[in-house]
Amino acid sequence: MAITDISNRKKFPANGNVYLPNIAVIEKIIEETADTRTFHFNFKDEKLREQFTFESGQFGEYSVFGVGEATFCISSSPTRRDHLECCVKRVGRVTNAMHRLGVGAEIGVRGPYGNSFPLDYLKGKNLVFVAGGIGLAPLRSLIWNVLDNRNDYGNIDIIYGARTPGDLCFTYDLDAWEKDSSVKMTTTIDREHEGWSGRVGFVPQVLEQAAPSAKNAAAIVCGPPVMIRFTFPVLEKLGFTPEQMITTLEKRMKCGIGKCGRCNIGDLYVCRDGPVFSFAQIKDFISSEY
Amino acid sequence: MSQDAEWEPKILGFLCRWCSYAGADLAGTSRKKYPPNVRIIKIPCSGRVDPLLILKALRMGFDGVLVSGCHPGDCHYQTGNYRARRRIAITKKFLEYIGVEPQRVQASWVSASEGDKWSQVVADVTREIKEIGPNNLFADE
Amino acid sequence: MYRRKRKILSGDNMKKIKKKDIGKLLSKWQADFTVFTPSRATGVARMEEWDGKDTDFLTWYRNTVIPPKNNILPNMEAMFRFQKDEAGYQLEPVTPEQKQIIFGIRPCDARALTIIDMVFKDTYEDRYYLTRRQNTVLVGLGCTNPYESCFCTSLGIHPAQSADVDLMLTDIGNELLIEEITDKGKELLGKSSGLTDASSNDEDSAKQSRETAYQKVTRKLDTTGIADKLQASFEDKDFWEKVAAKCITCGICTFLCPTCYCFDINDEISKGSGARFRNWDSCSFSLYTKMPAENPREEKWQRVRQKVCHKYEFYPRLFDTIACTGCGRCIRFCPVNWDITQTLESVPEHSAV
Amino acid sequence: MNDIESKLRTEARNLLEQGKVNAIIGFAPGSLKFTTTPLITGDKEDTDRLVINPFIANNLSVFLHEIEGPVGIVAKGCDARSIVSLIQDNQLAREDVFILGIPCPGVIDLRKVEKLVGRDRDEIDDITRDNDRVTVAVGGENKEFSITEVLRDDCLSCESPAPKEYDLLLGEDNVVVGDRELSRSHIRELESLPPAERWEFWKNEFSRCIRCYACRQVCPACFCERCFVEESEPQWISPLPRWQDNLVFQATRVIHVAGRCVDCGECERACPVNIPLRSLTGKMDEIVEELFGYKAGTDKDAPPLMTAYVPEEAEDFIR
Repeated sequence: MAITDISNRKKFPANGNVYLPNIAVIEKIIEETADTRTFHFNFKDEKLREQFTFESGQFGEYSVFGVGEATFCISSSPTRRDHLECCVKRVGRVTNAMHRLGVGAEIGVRGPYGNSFPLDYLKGKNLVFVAGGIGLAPLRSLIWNVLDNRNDYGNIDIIYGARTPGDLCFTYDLDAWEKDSSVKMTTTIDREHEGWSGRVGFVPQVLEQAAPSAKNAAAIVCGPPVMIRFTFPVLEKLGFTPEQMITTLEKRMKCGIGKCGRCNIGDLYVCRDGPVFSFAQIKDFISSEY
Repeated sequence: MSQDAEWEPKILGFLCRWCSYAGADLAGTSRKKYPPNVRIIKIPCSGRVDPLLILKALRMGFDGVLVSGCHPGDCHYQTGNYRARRRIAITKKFLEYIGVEPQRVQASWVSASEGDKWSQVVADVTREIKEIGPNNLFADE
Repeated sequence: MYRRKRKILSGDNMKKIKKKDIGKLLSKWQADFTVFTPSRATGVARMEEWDGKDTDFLTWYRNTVIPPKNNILPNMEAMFRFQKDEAGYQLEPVTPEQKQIIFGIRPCDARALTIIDMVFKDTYEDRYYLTRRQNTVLVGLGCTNPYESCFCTSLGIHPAQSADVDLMLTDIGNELLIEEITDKGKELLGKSSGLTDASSNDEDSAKQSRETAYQKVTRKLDTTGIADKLQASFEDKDFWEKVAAKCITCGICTFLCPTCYCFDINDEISKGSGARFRNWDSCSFSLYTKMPAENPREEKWQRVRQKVCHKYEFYPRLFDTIACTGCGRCIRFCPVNWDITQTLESVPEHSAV
Repeated sequence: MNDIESKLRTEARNLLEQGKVNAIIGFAPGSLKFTTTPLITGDKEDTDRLVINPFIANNLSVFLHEIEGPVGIVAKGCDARSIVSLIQDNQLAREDVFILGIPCPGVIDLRKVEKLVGRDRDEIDDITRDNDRVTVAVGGENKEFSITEVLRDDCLSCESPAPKEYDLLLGEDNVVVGDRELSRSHIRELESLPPAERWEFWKNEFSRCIRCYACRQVCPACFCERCFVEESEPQWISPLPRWQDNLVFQATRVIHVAGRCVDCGECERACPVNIPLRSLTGKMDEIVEELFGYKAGTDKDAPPLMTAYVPEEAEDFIR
């Protein structure tokens, strides 16, 4: 599996100038947590709306004109074409500006960029999704993608955690997956919290207890770097090979297309060669630059 | 140009909340008449005024900046206005050296009871800045 | 090592021009092009629009401080303008249309453009860079007096020969010998005046002049196996900390580097309309990779490592060429005399990974 | 090898051997002609590479915050003033630094030499100094200059070439070879211009600024963990290298280091595009001295300029 193969990469379908965003309109805003919102949006140009395709795991560059651009994954599933979604945590200049926007506001969107989760490789396998906090956003695209093609995959385990109940994103999805008998859903929070009767414990620990089998399985991991760092050893203990562990990385990006230079880990550019990597590809770098 | 006659300076005022802001408030409630050219930003203390704020205001195109705080000895935080005094002194001198008209950087001590003084300060500052004309320092030809 | 095949030119199409006629030639070219020449008019040596008179640079010019990449990838350029009206945002791309000649570019800096072409062509074409590049004719001028900090010959570059330009000039005393390197150069030559045919004597003196220049580049760097050595030393924190100790993490080496192409993207707005720009950025700055919660290159040794490895390990792996041309600017202008050749020579031998 | 140099090597070695310092910061020979390079080392063998010559340009105190003390540092007069200033600002504890004071005879300004002989530094064969005369050998010819023609401007106006604050002074407190007026002549020249022309001058100068931030990075007084130019919420100045923002950056920087700037001149030397930054910092030093009688880096027990006040201070500019 060559996750970083860029030869068949889908290119931005518009106007030949990769830096020129397309205008999209915000259609709905969901308050996920105190500092995180999901934006539902659609391209203004009807034709583009139809032409635009992407795959789970890809990302876009989002503009608030006059403020700048920021990178977010597309958190909706390509199997649900009604609109696109991105999930934005308020952390800086552009994300603050995004949060100031209301329904009907226009943003710029470039993309889709980057590679995607290797569906061909995942098909027929048991899937273990491990996510923390806003790290569920990219996995969510894949989870819905998989659920919409449920017969193509084996067992599905989802382990999702956040610091507090208030930090859990996509609770409407969590409810839906909870109810889905074909999914084994585990939600956890880091520490005891008033009013929380569910699972308590850090994601890697909960994963270790859940102990999903590595046989014919793949683990897809996304969350804060510290969670990812502790999750890989647990997966290794459970018998997952580095090739069976897949993650999607976050780096500071500007161009999204391998030019501006900042998102590299060694000679891999997260925007161009990723953001989806197998642990086998990044394990040499994981201690120092990741 | 005829526009010049109509031109009114835009002045940014940084007013300490304890004295000058209250003084300006008093000027308002006692219906003093004075020019409307100063846009006011309330700050906790004149000691809060980083020279960067003054430069930023000029860069943004304000024609002048006015920092106003409590009289010496009256600072709510004991020494904030003394520190402001040093900062404004060097900023003013330095900006003058690089070619900024000294009138563009102004300072005053106005207490909470000095509504009259506030209206006078604003009138004087506005007049002085009007005399030197618009801030074209950062304009690109 | 990356090399371009040199076109073999037969002697009889070689031309030459008297140095005193260069002004006339540049004037002629100005009819069709914006002509850039080395200039100190702004207070620092760089490629500036020719003023129509001054050809003094033929005597003082060794190389510019600001590399000619600035004329293809400017330190600040507008990418598009935007405006908001009742119908929403309207975007208007800015296209670099100016046809330009860079007169006097050195072989190292011309190679640098060939090198960074690769990244701007890769996967997604960068219209801004590539359009400027297509609209630019490079007229190379061979070095006669390389700096003490130059080490181009160690990177397979000849200080007075180049296949990376369109026309190549060689100093033969009172005249400059002109070689056609590309069709673009040939076309430009067709629009030229004041040229005479070069004799075989001229070619001999050109050869001599080139040879002398080559010998003058005395700083040497052995690049054999450097990528593998760097890879093996990547995790050698002690080494990198030692190498980075005196670095003050300013942006001089990267901004003045002819192959450093990294950029930032920023918006400017006033009263509802504005523009998006890109401007040079540097891996020396900690903000460059800073994310809200983490920074993969927070420490300066990590940033120094990135700079060195990008040029001598990552770029060769991606594009089969070292992203350094030995122009020596990073050594010459470094406030602490951080010397990349010393760093590369001191990379420890680790067993291969 | 001169006396001071050999003494320095012995002392530096002793400090490391006796465990009195974790590291030595000094100068080693540079890789280019007439340059030295900072040497930061904990290895006593490296002390044999320490040099003292007329090209010890860097203000080494800029490295102090990076190394866990105690650290031995080679300090010229200006470097020692920076150290004092850092102590005043609580950036450094006196006991964490062992100052190896160098009575500095002045540092030669290579840009001045280049200008005088019309050649680049690497084309010059030799520069030798004999008291007040400097001989530059270039193209088989010896050119003689007076020391005041080739010393850095900041050296010309230096009032304490030998450190006042030190743990060990290597050599005699030397005579000041100064020409304060000469070193400030550019400032006087600018002051004689009308305001609009002064502004025009700086506008032109900052039009070529590339925002490499070398001026800030070489400056020991610029010790903020995060500089205002890097703030993004709010963004105080545009990251684009426009002359307007370049000028606001530099003007603010100069004001921010008022009372901390010891006139080491490093910002100007580091600037790759030749902006005469010392004509800004030097003026600020004058302002500070004129208004408050304050000289940066001269009294480690004095409060920093901007935290102090005298109630009766002049305030004729305040309404």
